[in-house]
Amino acid sequence: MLLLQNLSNALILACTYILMAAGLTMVYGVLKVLHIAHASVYTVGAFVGVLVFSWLGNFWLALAIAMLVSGIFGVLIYRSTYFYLLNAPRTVPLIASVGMFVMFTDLLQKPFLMGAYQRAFPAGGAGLSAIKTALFSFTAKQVLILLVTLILLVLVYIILTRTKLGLSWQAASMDREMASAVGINLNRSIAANFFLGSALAGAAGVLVGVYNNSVFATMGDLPSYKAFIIIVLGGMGSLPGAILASLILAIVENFLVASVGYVLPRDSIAFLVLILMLMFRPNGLLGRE
Amino acid sequence: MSQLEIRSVSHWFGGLQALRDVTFSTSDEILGLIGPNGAGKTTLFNVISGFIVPTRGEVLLNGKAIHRLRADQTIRLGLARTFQIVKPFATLTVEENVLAGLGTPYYPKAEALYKIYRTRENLEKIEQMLEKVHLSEYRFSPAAKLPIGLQRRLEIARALATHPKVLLLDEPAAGLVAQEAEELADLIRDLHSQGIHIILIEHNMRFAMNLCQRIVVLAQGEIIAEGVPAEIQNNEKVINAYLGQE
Amino acid sequence: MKRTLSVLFFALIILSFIVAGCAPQPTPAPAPEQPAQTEAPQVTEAPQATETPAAPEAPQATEAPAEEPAAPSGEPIKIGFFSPTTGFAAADGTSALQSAQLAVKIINERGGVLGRPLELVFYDDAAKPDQASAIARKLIEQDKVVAAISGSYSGATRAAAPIFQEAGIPMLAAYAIHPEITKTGDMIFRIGTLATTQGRVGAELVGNVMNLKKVAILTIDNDFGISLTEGFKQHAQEIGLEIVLEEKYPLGETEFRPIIGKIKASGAEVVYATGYYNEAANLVSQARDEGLEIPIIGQEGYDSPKFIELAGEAAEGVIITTDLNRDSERPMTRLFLEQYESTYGEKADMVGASAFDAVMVIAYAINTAGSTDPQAIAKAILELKNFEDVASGPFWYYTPEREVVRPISSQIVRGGAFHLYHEFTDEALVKP
Amino acid sequence: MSSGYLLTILIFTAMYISLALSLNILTGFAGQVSLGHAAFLGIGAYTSAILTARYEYPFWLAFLAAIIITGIIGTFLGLPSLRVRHDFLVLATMGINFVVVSIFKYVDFFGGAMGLVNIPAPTLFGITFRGGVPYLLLTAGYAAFTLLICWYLSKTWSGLAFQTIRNDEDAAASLGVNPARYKIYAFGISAALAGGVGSLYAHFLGSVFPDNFVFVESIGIMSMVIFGGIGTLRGPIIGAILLRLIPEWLRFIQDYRFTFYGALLVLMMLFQPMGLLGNESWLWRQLTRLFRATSKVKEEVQG
Repeated sequence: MLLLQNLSNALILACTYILMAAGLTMVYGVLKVLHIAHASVYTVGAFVGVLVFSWLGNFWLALAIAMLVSGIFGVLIYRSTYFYLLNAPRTVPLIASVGMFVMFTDLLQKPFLMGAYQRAFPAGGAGLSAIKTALFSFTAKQVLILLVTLILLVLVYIILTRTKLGLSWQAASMDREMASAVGINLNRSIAANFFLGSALAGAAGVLVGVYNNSVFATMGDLPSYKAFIIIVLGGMGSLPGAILASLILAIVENFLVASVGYVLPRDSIAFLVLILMLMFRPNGLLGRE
Repeated sequence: MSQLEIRSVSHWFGGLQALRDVTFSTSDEILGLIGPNGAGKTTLFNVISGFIVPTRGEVLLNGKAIHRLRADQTIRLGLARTFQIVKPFATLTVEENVLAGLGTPYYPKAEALYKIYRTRENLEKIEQMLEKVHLSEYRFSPAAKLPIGLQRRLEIARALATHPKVLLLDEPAAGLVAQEAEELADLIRDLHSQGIHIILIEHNMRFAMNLCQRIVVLAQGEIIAEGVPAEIQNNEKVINAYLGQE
Repeated sequence: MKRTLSVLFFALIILSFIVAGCAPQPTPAPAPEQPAQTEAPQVTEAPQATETPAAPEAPQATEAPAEEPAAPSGEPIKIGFFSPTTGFAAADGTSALQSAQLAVKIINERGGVLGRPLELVFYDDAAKPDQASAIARKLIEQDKVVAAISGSYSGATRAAAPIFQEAGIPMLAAYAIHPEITKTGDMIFRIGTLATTQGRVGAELVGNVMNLKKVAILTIDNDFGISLTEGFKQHAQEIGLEIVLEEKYPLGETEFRPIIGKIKASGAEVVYATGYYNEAANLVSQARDEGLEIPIIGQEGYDSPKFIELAGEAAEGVIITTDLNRDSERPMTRLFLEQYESTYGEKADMVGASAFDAVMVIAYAINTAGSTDPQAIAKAILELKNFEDVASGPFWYYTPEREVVRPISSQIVRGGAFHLYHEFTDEALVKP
Repeated sequence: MSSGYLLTILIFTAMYISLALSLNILTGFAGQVSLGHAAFLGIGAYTSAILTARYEYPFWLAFLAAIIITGIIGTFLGLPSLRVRHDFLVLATMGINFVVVSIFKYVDFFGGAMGLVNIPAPTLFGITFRGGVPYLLLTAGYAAFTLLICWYLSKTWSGLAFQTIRNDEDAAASLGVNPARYKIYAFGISAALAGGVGSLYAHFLGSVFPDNFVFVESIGIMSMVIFGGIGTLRGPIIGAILLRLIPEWLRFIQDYRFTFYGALLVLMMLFQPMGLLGNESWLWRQLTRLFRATSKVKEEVQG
């Protein structure tokens, strides 16, 4: 009874993780950059979502516009920085990314943007209804998270495996030079990758904002590192791996807290799992050799 | 005086067998290791130099088993090597690259933490070595700025600085023009005459045939032929192996 | 087009930065959005308008004359102020700063202090101790402040306190609750109620007001939560409460469902949950979602209109202990709540009230002492009695340990607003 | 001029110079990118704080203990570097930072969230170093000591060995450098030096809290190293000085200084990825050219 309820809650928590990490794992797969500013895209998505929602009152429209804006924002980030740093040592784009994250978080916190305070995102379940069974219940919000996550994942799966674009990303993730040698327009391909990955980050921001009913400028602090734990656990760049890692992490965190309580904060537990796995299975759960 | 024995060495990468029961021995000569792509030549080098522990079999240097030693241990027995894809220390100067080779005896000791490496004595040694490989004029340039051919020579100089008894050269002539290859061959002969036992992997047939005293041919992880260059040139198995690849 | 795009991009950012820089700095124009969702009947009764000046009946209130105050003139009297207006703690830092600025404005409208205008010298410390210690020196040496207020968290406040102590400048910690802060020395005072005291009041509320017995305690993993729980458990033992579950959770936690399951299984009749409004909003919403209907008791960390905004319906019925009685008819409380909302377009919170009161206390002390001598100011604060000119008052008196003694109220959320639930005036209980 | 304020800024700048130099041993010399350096600062601070405030050991003993204990713990925390490289190591060190901070916070021995307070001011030879000039001398002295260690280390065989594993671990191993041994050396030395700063930090502030050592601090230290010029000795020093002082100069824009700071990092990486004074940086080339020109002129004059 309690077990199933815990499991269903963990599933939704996993969905929020999947959303945070899915875009990042795509971007990492192709660019191999520790894109910490991804968390800024997530925050921008949530912010745009809550703005549009408060103007128009329509959640789905808010979600779509938020994804569009964060997609464009992501491409701008790519074109303005990473584009020039592809061949630099790994620390260079990393520090640039940190710089962007610091800058955007600080700017977003200003009164003319998000301000210092948290904002409610009262979209509720966006018209969906709760599921109540004898064994467990999903609130309307949880149904919303689950549904949107599934839809987005199916969409991404189709794009990744059934379109030329998806195949070009796969090629680029194996070997960028080879990919361009076989006639892939690398720039367009990476920009499209960033657009989709960032749109997913925006969707994550919106959904987590709705789920916790709060949107604020520093909300990106959590995904700035949590999303990395997940994509490493999953084997960097592997989407199925990230999904599996999200599920495992959510279940471990949830059950550890439910059984023994907070020995350490959930994020530290996640990092411990990460370190142990790096020591004993350095390529991730589903990583390639 | 050195003798290297490879005894029934087999190695698997996952399900893929890279070496099958390879056995041969070599002492004080210029030995060529040839074979088509994917024959397992570099894997064998990695086994000998301690980068890979073979799944089965053993490697003996002067009668001492070395196949369980790490790379940084085999070098101290006098087994130096170069790499097929050159690995110069890109941010260091040519001089520093070679100096790094002089440190071999110090690295495992606590002395390394306080002994200064840039001594007059060491710098003189470096000067001689750079002259030997004709790199003196590049002494102070960063290794990354050298053209590939010079980087290969730099790697040889770096390996020589460790005072090796056996020198493993992985495709030393790759990417060199004829003139450069000729100079390289002279250098190798010269090293051999100074008592260094040389084993080299080579893709360039003519280069190998001219230089080597004996040749071992690998194909698909197995030794298919062994002998002096003249024998190998006319060995049917060898011809087939190369033709099959083409 | 070598890097033109990137330059363009950053030019855009710098531009927005310049545009923003031109805007009057920390005080935003009243937010353009309509205050639609904030229901009007927030103020329950007593249309006590802003026009009423100071509290006339207060026995020892400021000498602020009831009639026309003369405009302050002369050299301004400087008070130092630091709070985090950037970084993760920006929400609290901004509330504190805005409230302190409001207090200064009100004081200057009433003729200032000793006939001179009051000036707030502000620096952002980003809630970092290294910044706070440098700022403390800057305030003392460069700005020559006569007193200072920390509108920051415990770590930063604790780092600044010894510097003020050594320089002999009084410092008031607005809402930082680490018990060690005031132990630094005789120049360091506190406005907020010590967390252990508030924890005791929490236990009293549960055991003797609500008459419940089985408690589950949730402790947020910082000095605030730990001190609260310590006080709560101490008094709980005295009055015979049964603690059926005790859990610690991290600051910023958003997922309380696993713990809620444990609370349900524990047979608790009430939850005493320490934390701040964002954790609390998630906690109560998730508790109600998961069907946990027992009362949830919070503290001043919840005391922000944001709590009600974020938790929505789930906030209904939540009871907190706090220094700020929003139903109070005391003029200064009304003045603060109303002016804050009309000036900043947001409703005031507890953190703001503490910073506001800190300015009020210093202004009073300077007036009473009749000088800006730091020693005299400190002495005047210690001797203050039944002080009414504060939002979270009245301040009965300061203990020799420089902690304030005053009634503590508990508030319940009803109809989307905090209302008085019970007032604790037993001196033995509310004295630290 | 407010001397105490300036001194406080300088004292922290000196501490961050030592921190940046110590991280530079690990990241600049040995090539192990770590985003967990604040953990070592924290371990040093806690060691010293516990020994003096709780067990009443004298400062100098606690200071030495902070260096040694942090060095030992750093050696162990460096173990992941033997298994993982590059981005994975970055994340592992980030994780170490989180775990160390949460241990400070959740284990009562370390004072938990209440932190450790009443850490006495250092006394050495009967002199009490409370704030001001004496403390600046102490921290500047330590910065000089760190610089000396770094400089000397870069001249030794181990310094050369660090350079080789940063460039290519296989090639290093082929010369007899055991990469594992040298990574552990780098972690140990780097951590020990950071631990000393931790002790100075704790005794200066008089109190330590777990939140003083969070991951964001590690990013700050790494930014200093890279901003100034990674792998050189001058780089981390200049980086620490500028990145500590720029936000103070920028106080006039108060709330916007982190926007500026972030933008500065990005622009730096875009246009001067080797850092302000890195070996290949524009400024360093100009300076060396200038230097060469003047020395040539001198030669001519003398000749």
